[in-house]
This record gives sequence, structure tokens and C-alpha cells, in this order.
Amino acid sequence: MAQMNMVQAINDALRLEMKRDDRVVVLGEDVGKVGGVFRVTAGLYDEFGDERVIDTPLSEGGIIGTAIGMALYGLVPVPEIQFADFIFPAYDQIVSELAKYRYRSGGEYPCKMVIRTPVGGGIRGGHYHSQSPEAQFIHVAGLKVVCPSNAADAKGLLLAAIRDPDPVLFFEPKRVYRAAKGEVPEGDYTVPLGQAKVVRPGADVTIVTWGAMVYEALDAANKASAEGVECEIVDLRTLWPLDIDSVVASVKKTGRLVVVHEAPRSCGLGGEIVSLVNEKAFLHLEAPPVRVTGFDTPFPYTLEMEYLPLAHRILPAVLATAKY
Amino acid sequence: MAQMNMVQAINDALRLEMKRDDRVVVLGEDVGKVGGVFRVTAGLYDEFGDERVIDTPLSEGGIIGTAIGMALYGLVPVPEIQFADFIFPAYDQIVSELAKYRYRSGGEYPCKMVIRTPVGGGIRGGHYHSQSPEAQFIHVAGLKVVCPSNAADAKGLLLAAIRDPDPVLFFEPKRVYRAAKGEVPEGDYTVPLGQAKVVRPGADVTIVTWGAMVYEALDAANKASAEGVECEIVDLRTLWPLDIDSVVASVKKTGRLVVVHEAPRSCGLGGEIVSLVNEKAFLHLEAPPVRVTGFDTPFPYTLEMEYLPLAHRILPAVLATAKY
Amino acid sequence: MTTVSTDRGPHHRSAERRPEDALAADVLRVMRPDGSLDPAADPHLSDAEVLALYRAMVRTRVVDERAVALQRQGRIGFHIGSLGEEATIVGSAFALRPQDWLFPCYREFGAALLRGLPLERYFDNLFGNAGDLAKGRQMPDHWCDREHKLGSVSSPIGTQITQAVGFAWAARLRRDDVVALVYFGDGATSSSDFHNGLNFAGVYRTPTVLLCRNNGWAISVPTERQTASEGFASKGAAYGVHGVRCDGNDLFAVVRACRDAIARASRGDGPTLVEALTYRLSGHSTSDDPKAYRPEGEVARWSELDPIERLRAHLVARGQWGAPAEAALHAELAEEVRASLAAAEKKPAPALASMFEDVYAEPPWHLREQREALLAGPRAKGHGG
Amino acid sequence: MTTVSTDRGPHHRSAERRPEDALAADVLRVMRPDGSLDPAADPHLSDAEVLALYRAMVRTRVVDERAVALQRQGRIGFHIGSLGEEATIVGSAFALRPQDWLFPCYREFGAALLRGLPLERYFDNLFGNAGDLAKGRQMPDHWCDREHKLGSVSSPIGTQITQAVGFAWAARLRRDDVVALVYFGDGATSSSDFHNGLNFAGVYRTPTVLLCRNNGWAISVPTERQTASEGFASKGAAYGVHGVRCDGNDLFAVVRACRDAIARASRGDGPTLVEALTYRLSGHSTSDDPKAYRPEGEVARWSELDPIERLRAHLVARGQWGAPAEAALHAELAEEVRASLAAAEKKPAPALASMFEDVYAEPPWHLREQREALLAGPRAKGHGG
Ligand SMILES: Cc1ncc(C[n+]2csc(CCOP(=O)(O)OP(=O)(O)O)c2C)c(N)n1
Ligand SMILES: Cc1ncc(C[n+]2csc(CCOP(=O)(O)OP(=O)(O)O)c2C)c(N)n1
Ligand SMILES: [Mg+2]
Ligand SMILES: [Mg+2]
Repeated sequence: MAQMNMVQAINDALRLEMKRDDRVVVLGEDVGKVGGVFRVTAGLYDEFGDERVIDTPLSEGGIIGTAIGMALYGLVPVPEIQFADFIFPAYDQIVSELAKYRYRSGGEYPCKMVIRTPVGGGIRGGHYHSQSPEAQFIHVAGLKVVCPSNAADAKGLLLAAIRDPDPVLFFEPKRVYRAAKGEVPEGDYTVPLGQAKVVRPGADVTIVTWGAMVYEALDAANKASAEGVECEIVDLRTLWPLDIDSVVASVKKTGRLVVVHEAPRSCGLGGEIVSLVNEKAFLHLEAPPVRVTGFDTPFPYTLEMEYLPLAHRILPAVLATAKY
Repeated sequence: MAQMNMVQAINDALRLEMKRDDRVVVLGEDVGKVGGVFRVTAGLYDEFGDERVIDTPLSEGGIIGTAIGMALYGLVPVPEIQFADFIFPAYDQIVSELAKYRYRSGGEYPCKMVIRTPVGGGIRGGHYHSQSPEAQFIHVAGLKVVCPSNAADAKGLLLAAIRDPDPVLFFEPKRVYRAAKGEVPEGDYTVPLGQAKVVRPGADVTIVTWGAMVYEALDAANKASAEGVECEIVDLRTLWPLDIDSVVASVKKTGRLVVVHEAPRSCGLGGEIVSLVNEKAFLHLEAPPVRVTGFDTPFPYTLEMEYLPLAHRILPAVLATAKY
Repeated sequence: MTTVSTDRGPHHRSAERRPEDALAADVLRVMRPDGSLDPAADPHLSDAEVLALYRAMVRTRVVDERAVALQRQGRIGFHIGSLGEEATIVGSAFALRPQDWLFPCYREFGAALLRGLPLERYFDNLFGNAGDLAKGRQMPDHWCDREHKLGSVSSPIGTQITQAVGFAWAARLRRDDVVALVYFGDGATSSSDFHNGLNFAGVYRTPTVLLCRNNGWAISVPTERQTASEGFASKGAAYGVHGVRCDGNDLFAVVRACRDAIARASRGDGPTLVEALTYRLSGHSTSDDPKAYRPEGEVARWSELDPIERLRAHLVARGQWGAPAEAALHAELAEEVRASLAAAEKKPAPALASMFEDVYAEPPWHLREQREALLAGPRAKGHGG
Repeated sequence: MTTVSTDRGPHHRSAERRPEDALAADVLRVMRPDGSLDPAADPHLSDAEVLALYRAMVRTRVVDERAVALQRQGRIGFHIGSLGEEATIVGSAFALRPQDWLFPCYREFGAALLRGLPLERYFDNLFGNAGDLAKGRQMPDHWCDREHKLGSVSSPIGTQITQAVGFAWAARLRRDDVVALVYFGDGATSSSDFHNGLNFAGVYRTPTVLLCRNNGWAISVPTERQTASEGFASKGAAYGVHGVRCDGNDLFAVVRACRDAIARASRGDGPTLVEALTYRLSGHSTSDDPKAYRPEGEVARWSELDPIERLRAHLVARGQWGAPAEAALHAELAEEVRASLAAAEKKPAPALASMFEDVYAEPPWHLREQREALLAGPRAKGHGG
């Protein structure tokens, strides 16, 4: 095992898989010579050359559109979108084409790739370097969505995603790119898609979250514990299709649910989780499920720490739910 | 009052408002000479000329991007997107620019327009002429979303939308473009945004829906009535910001909620409504809220009547909820 | 603010799309008005090849007209055809080598049939039945066929352009001698994907042939409302992409332009934007009524350049064709169409459960649940699900 | 499949962005190497104008360097500057008439200051404080100012291009003599919005000046990786848009090219794509380290064409400038910067409740609820909310 942060772990996964499978191609803006603006692809250009680590013109639509063509040919593209906020020029290619290609061709054309992109707030990025658009992809049938919270999961999930037969959006929580440091197994291993992880057991309140907010939930849970409330924290890891069994099992145990995510509340993944829990564990609910989320405003610059659903906002929600 | 179908009612609203306010400009593919592929803008080109009813190049990004510029100048653009399925090339301009312009400029630049576009299934349109993408816009802070179910509302809501200070997505349920015929008041009137309408009172189960599915809900409600279950149907009309008071009042009365929409279930507006009802009327719920929606697949061609949440799928959900 | 008057600004030129445009000097043309071939540009097709191509063009048109009739009779929901564009569509597909791939827009069923898509399969697609390779999930004329190296038709305009560029790029990265040819209309040149596709093709010198079927119209919008440039081939220069215009109603010119472009791509000399000047003799689709926007007389004038008639005149002049052969061909095609249609129309709708397949490689829990709920519901019966 | 080798296909040319490119024959240039002006192209600025522009360029650079220092000291979070591009930015803004509008990319604070944005307001934006016209909602250098006819900076590359075209189009529809000038980089020419903007501008002949600051790089990606075309101005032809290249480090050339373009637009002769050949002497932003990708020596060579030095040499040659004037200017600017900065840095953060304003004209129920919840919560105190 080695100590790695999330950037290093993702880089390690890319290098391993590019060695193992010569169909894997990385492309995007600034991913080549300079190794990405967050240095996630550092060193790959030197090791694999400019035909497998490709600096592209400044066009997300072009990146994803050509990557779809590459995938149809049989390559395994791993495009990087520099910030998730800049994925929208490619939205049409993703939702109209990538997500539907296998289906609309009656299974004749599997079309898979892993779109890596940094998400989330907390780096003083303002409107356009902070957003968390997972719901805008989950709502579209045909895509899988992943968001790791730590280095070891990031590596194992990315390896699983690249080998998965379906298109995957791989969201990297940039706030903890370097802070999420930990033991990362060497060599090849996967963390299966679709499996959540209970990162803290507890009997009183279930917190479902993912990405950088796992740390905020842990922080809030520790403080709640001091007040006698024990939280169980479910780190989803794969946001879609989500691990319904783990979520429901935890809620059946605690009877209380708090969902935490950075994206705006309305029509976010939180609402989906609340609805699923209603459908599958209604009679176990002892309190109304609560969502602690980003507000329904654009992501602000100066006030970002007020906007984000940090521990100071999670804690009161947990305590109120526990007391309900 | 005149008998009009929804196409005529919308056409009437556009004509009235273009006469009243010379800043109103209609633009889009085929909206001019031919009056739109559904003939919604018929006659406007002849009446207002090619500088106010503008056939554009085939580029939704260009249509919305230039319309934003027009709006910044002080015009009131009413762009048409030929099918909602084709709005995604403009998604970046809508979510990154239109939705955020007022906010990011500290209120210096209001930026409003009404984007009209036909939505929904039932016309044998397959993957790309059937979708209902409202959730992908509601999740983005800053947009309003409207979807009328009948001709009179369509006219009044469109007039209200054009006069509203905020950007509005105006979704027109094309399955009932001609079928939704009824009395439409002549001349100027508005149906205020943000107000739902109870289109059928009932004490046992609340059905929240909108657009073409209102008729399916009515059909199911009549059949349920025969079995002794009385549904209250709330036609949202404005999908966002939604009329929470009407929804909650109805659920408090019935204790039971069924949400019906055509879009795929996951991360759809249905989940949001269920969550809001949890948050505001938890103790009144006597059964788990149910969602009857499109499936989480791309929209199919041959099997579209199986895909859509029609009366035959609403009825069992209503009865099960009532019996819960 | 004052009322906007209409005395300035661009207008719809009500000028007709003139056949003369397709005959201008910078346009590659092989067939001369007298039916003979310009030896300087002649692609030198064998007699058998020319005959086969003539038959393919007529077959395309016969099927097309039949599909329109099926729609009028309510037996299928929709059709989008290629009346008048057969030389462009058939000639370009013919130019491809066996290893090359074809990325369609939506009017190119004639190209698909030429490459080997069985006619019955095409009808299966029009019916959206259980035999359709797309499993009845898409509208009519949205076919696919991997076996014959045909991409999947999708409705959003332009998306296939960028994809074909990526496909060809991948082939090049793999050192495979594979060219991708992609079709799109004049309207599609306004799409973002045209820009992205051309730009990436230019930068990476991908072996792609970008074939713009300039048929004068994008539904009701005429070409001069798509762009203020001089034609479409000239747009290549903005991307470092070679551009060529050809007479799209001249089979030989289309073959020549596409063969040159394929050879160029195969040699590693990069992509070519081929603009084929042709004309949509029908409405946009069975949903469209062109009378509302198309100037009188335009269709009549272009009919004089009908690609099938031109090729037939050439064959007749060459002594290769006559009334008996024509009659025999039509009889043969009528029988083929009758038989394929009868076989296709008998097939059932796709099974209900098939709706949940292929969203992912394996259906996850939520799709399994939704499938079970549907199958257990009131409509499941009668759909074979 | 076999391993992909790297012996074919396009490569990053490691060639440097050569100043010679900016001096090529088809490039509009006014300043001659000896500092004199080419009378054929001279825009005939008065002595006072030239002096004012020199001061504006120096002011831009002084503020720029100060902003970098503030970022290094942790007093602001980010800065994106214009080192080396001052002639392009200041000259183009100067060419505008009072009624014209400016749509910025993100490097043009120098243009904003020239048009009247108070320096203190600019610093307010860098601090994201309560005095910021954008209410501290956006990153540094994402300003806006309606009073001075400055659009709102946004990060997504290219979006402002289409908007500026629509804005100018609207002015034309209203018969107002208003031109919109929009800035974007060489990288932005790859964006879909470049295509959409140019295409609509061409079709509707909108009075727009489309100014491409070709500074050689898009972060780490060099211009030849953006396009295989010959430069960027030539792309205009694909849209029927007039194209001009000018030496972007020659203030007079920039003024001349932009004035011509504005006059053209105002006359109703349509849009112009102006490519200003310049160079980004700094990193992309304070977050970037160009050492990782930029060839040695490139900066040094371009520094010889530093637009401020070139203009100073011209002024000196003209006898209008000397060391004492330079020293006085710097002293004056230092004091201005000090005072504005001090005033700005004192201001508080925006009020907590302001987060919920301006999403809509009026906050709907859900935002009112969210606001109340936040104000009632543990952090509300101390933010004046
Ligand atoms: C993104 C998108 N916008 C709009 C449409 C609706 N539409 C279908 S075909 C068409 C016109 C296409 O014209 P052209 O590209 O010239 O092809 P043609 O039909 O003439 O062959 C339009 C606007 C669409 N399918 N996709
Ligand atoms: C749509 C989008 N994709 C990516 C980015 C990240 N990004 C910011 S600036 C930049 C390079 C821009 O280069 P250029 O257009 O040449 O302008 P310059 O910075 O050189 O002035 C990139 C890739 C972005 N802001 N928006
Ligand atoms: Mg066309
Ligand atoms: Mg640049």
C-alpha cells in the first residue's frame, strides 16, 4: 500500500489501464503536455505518446462527439472535461447520442467511454468552477454516474468504470483532490460500480451522501455523537444506478434520513433518494426525510462556504431529525 | 369566447402580444414563411414581417445565443425550438448564460425570453420527437417552466410568460395540440405563473400532473370513481416554481399522492414533488407517495403507448394507494 | 421604441434554387448535356457497374415511392425519402471500399440497400417490428446495420459528423486503412457538430469524407438563409479541409469526387468536404407540404435534371438500355418489393420486455423493477412480453 | 489490436509562436520598425489621443501586475491578466463610439477601465466584496458594468460571441446606430459559439466586430492545435464575414482595423472578423505555470515586440515622451492604485441574504424559505445578513 492523494490515485489508475489495454485513449483540453490543469494526467503524455494522450481544440462538443466515434470503432476513450461546469457544450452529444446509442441501435452498437471531470465547490471557483451536475445526467436513461470520496475508491472505481460496458460519468470532487489522502493498494483492483459503502455505522440517523460532502457528514456525525445521536453514513460512491439496498437497509435500521449534496436542491438526486425511500421503506420512516443541499441559486463566489451544505448546516438537520 | 385548439390559442397569444409590444420577436427554424412545423406561428410572418418573425439557420445554440443578445438589448425574444428534444445544442447557452445572467451581473442585466417548444409523446415520434426534459431545466436555478394542458390556459400562461421578468421555458404538449379544444376568451388576459388548478375535486387521492397527462389522469379518475375512489387532480400548469400551497393543501385533505409525468422517473419532477410533500405534510401521509411516469429508458417508437403513463397505468396506482 | 419596419435587412430571396448553380464552372461534372462523358473527369466505370448503379438508383426510387404510399395508407407512420438525390446517395456509397464505413443522415436508405441491407430489413424498420435491427425503438428511416458497416441514424441534425470524424481518427490511430464517409444536409452545416467535426478532422487529418447533400432546402429554409458564404465546399478552407463541389445529379461526378476523396483519405492526406449540388424533389418528409414555401416552377426545372433520367439517357445513348429492359427492371423490383413488404408486414411488434433491454448492457435493479411492473400490469397481455 | 505507436499523425509542433507571424505581409501594420507610422494605414490620432492611450496601456499593466501581487499575497483568490496584449485591448476599446457596446472575454479589464469602469470598482470585483457590481457572486475578473456599456464576463469560452451578434442584430432591427464589439481568444474559435456567432452575423449582416485576440496559446494548447486553417481571419470567408489580420502589438494598427470595422458595421455593410496577432507574455492566469509547456525563448522574442515599449519608442521618437514623464506617470498610477485598493479592501463581504437575490426578479417561495433557513442558522451571524 502506498499513501496517495486522489489526484495520484486517479493518475495511477489511468496509467495501469493504459498499459493493460492499448485501446484506452485519453483526450481533452490541456491533458497532454501539461498533464491537465489539476495534473491528473501528468506523465501520461511522456509515457504513452501524443496519440494516446491527446490535447484537443477547445470544444467539449468536439471532444465527446469524436470520442463517441472512437468508441464505435472499438477504442475506449477516457475524455476529460476540464471542469464539470464546461460539460454543457457537449450535453447534446452525451444525452442524445452517447446515452442512447446502444438502445437505439437495438444493441448493435455498444458505445462506452468514461468522461472524467472535476466537480464541486470549495476552491473559490465561483459560478463556473464549482457546480455538481449529476442530476442532469442521472435523469437521462443510459448513463452511469460515479463520484468517489477518497483515493482508494477513486482508483478502484475508475478501473471498474473503464472496464464497464456502459458509458460512465466519473465526477472527481476537486475540493478533496489533494486533501483526500490515504492508503491506496498497489496494482490492479476494482471497486465494483453500484455498491455504496457505510463509512460510519450508527443507529439513529442515516446520512446518504458522496464525494467531498462525506467529510462534512463525518464532521457533523462526530458532533452529533457528542450530543448522543449516532449517525450512519452511507457513501454512495456510484450515484447511478445507486445502491438501493444499502440505503434502504440503513433507513430501516434508523428510521431517519438526511441526504446531503452540493447541487441545488430542486430536482436533485436528493429528491430521488427521498422518493425511493418512500417507496421502499415508508412504514419505517419515523421522521420526514431531510435534504441538506446547495441552495437553488447559481453557485456564489464570496459566500461559497455559506452556500455549501457543510457540517454546520448538516448538524442541526441531523439533530432535528433525530428529535422529530 | 371562441372555440380554439391549443395551436390556435398560442397563435392568438403571440399575435396579440406582438401587436401590443413591438419588442416581441419570434425566431426559430421554419417559424416564418411556413409558420412552424406545427403551424403555431402561422400568419405571423405575413402580419409582422421578416424582422419580427425570423427563419433562422439550423442551430439551436445560435438561436438561443443570439436571442440572449437581443434580450440584453431590450427586445423580448420568443424563440421556438422545433421539438424539445432538439433543445440540447442550446443547453449551454440556457443553463450557463440565460439562467445566470441576472444573478451573475448583480442584477445589472435582466435577461428574459420565452422559449417555446413542443414536448411529450403520443405522436409516434420515437426517441427524438417525444421527450419531456423539464427536470433538466428546473434543476438549474434561474429558469421558470410552464406546461399548459388546455387552450385557454395556454393562451393566458403564454401572455403571462412573455410579460414575466424572468426567462421562461414554455413547453407545449404536442399530443393535445389539436385535441385540447375548448372555450378561449378573446383578447387580452393572463393566467398567472405559479398557480396550479384543481381540475377535479376529490377526497381520497391527490393526483399531481400537467400537460397531456391531465387527460389520462381524468380518465383514470373517472374509472376509479366507479370503484368508489375519488381523485383530486391538481394540474400544475407552472412546473417551476411550483404551486406548493395547492399541492400541500390537497395532500393534507386526501393523505395520498400520485404524481404522473411522461419524463423518466429518476431525478424527474415527480421525485421533487414527493420530497416537498414529505417536508411539508409528512404527518398527513397515509400511504407512500407513488410516481407513475415514463420508464428509465429512451423513449421507444413502437411501444410508446406502453411507455407513457396512461390511464391504464395510473388507475392501478391510484387504487393501490387508496387501499394502502 | 418605434415599430420595426421591414425595409432593410436580409430577406428570404424568393429566387428559386436554380439548376444552373449545379452547372457552374467550378463544379465537377462528368456527364455532358448530350449524354456523353467528359474524359478528363470520367471515373471509368465498367458497363456492368453503370448498369448496376442505374438499377440501384431506380430501386431506391421505387422503394421510396412505395414507402410514401404506405404512409398515406396509414400502414407506416412516417417516411423521409430521397427523390431526386439518388445519384448523390448511391454514387457515394458505391465509391466506398468494402472496409470503409458509412455514417448516414436520414435520407440514405438507398446507400444502405446498395451496401447490402436486405430490403425486408428496411421495411422491418419502417414498421418498427420485431425484425427491425433497431428493435422498433426508433422512427421509420432510423435504421442501423453493423454487418454492412452502416452507422445508426439519429434525428438530431449534425451529430453524426463529429462521430464519423472520431471513428476515422480511431482507424488512423490503429493504422487501419479505413475511411468513414458521413452524410449531412445543407442545413446541417449550421449545426455546432459541423464546426466541431470539420475542425477536428482538419487538425488531426482524419480519413473522413464529409458529404454535404446540398438539396437547396432545410425543410422550409432555403440555403441562403443557412449561410452567407459562397456555397458549402468553400467552408473547408476555414478548417484546413480540402473542399470539392460536384454535380450531385450526375452519378459519374459523384463517384469521381468521392473516389478521389477516399483515395486522398486513405493515402493519409486528410479529409475532404464534398458538396453535392442536388435537389429535394419531394417535400421534406411525409409530414411536410412544400407548397407553403417553395416557389412555383422550381421543381419542374430541377426535374429536368432528374439524376435517374439523365443516367437513363446516357445508357440509352450508349446502347445499353431501352424500354424492354426498363419494363423488366420495374417488374422485377415490383415483385421484390411485394415479397419483402409482405414478409415484413406480417411480423409482430417487439416484445414488451424488449423495452428495457440495451439501455445498459445489463438491466440494473430499477429497470428490472420497472419491467416486472409493466409485465404484471393491465396491458402486458397481447404484446408477447 | 497492436500497440499504437507515435510515428504518424499530427504532433504538437514544438516550434515557437514566432513574432515574424505578426509581421507577415498580409497583416495590417502601422508602426514601422524605426518607430515612424506608415501614412497609408495611419489612423491619424491626435497627439493627445496617443498620449492618453499610452497612459491607458501603462495603467492597465500597472494594475495587472498589482493584481498578480495581490494574488500571490493571498489577498485575492485569482487573477487573469493581459500582459503583452495591452495594445489589442486598449486600442480596440478606444475605437468604439460612445453608443457602442463591448462584450468582454476575461482579459479586458484594460478596456473596461478605458471606458470608465472606476478602478475601485474593478478592485471591488477582485475582492468579491459588497461594492462589486456583480455582488461578489463571480470570480475575480468577472465584472460587468451597464453604465459603461460593458457586458458581463462569464467563464464558459465563446458564449459571448453569439450574444454580441444577437445584441448588434437587435440594434439593427431597431434602426439604432449601435455596434457591438466582442473579444475572444484563439482557443475560442474552436467553440460552437464561434461558429454560431459568425454564421448568424453573416446571414443577418449584424453590425458586430468580432475581435480574436490570437495570443498564441489556449492555456497549454498552441494555436496550430486549434485549427488547420491559415490563421483565424480567413475563417470569416466560411461565413461571408469580412476578415482582417492586424499586428495586435501595434496600437495604431489595432485602432485602424477596429475603426474600419466599426465604420463598416455602422454603414450597414455587416460584420468583420478582426484577428489581432499578439502574445500572452504571462501564464494563462495566476493558477498556471507556463514553464511546463512553453518553449524557451518564446517570451524573450515576443518581449521585443512589447506593445508598450513599441509605443513608448514611438512617443520618444516623436519627442512627446521621456524619462521624467514616465516617472511621473508611474508615481501617479501608484497613488491611484494605492487609494483605490485601500478603499476596496476595506469593504465587507456581500450580505448573506444577497445570495438569494437576482436569481429571479422576485424570490419565489422556495428561495424565501431557503433564505430564512440560512439566516436562522449557525453561520448567519457576522455576515450582516
Ligand atoms: C438539432 C435539430 N434541430 C432541428 C431538427 C428538425 N429538423 C429535422 S430535418 C431539418 C432540416 C434539415 O435540413 P438539411 O440539413 O438541409 O437536410 P435535408 O433534410 O435537406 O436533407 C430540421 C430542421 C432536428 N432534427 N435536429
Ligand atoms: C467551455 C469551456 N471550456 C474550457 C474552459 C477552460 N478554459 C478557460 S480559458 C481556456 C483557454 C482559452 O484560450 P483562448 O480562447 O485562446 O483565450 P486566452 O486565454 O488565450 O486569452 C480554457 C480551456 C472554459 N472556460 N470554458
Ligand atoms: Mg437540405
Ligand atoms: Mg489564446
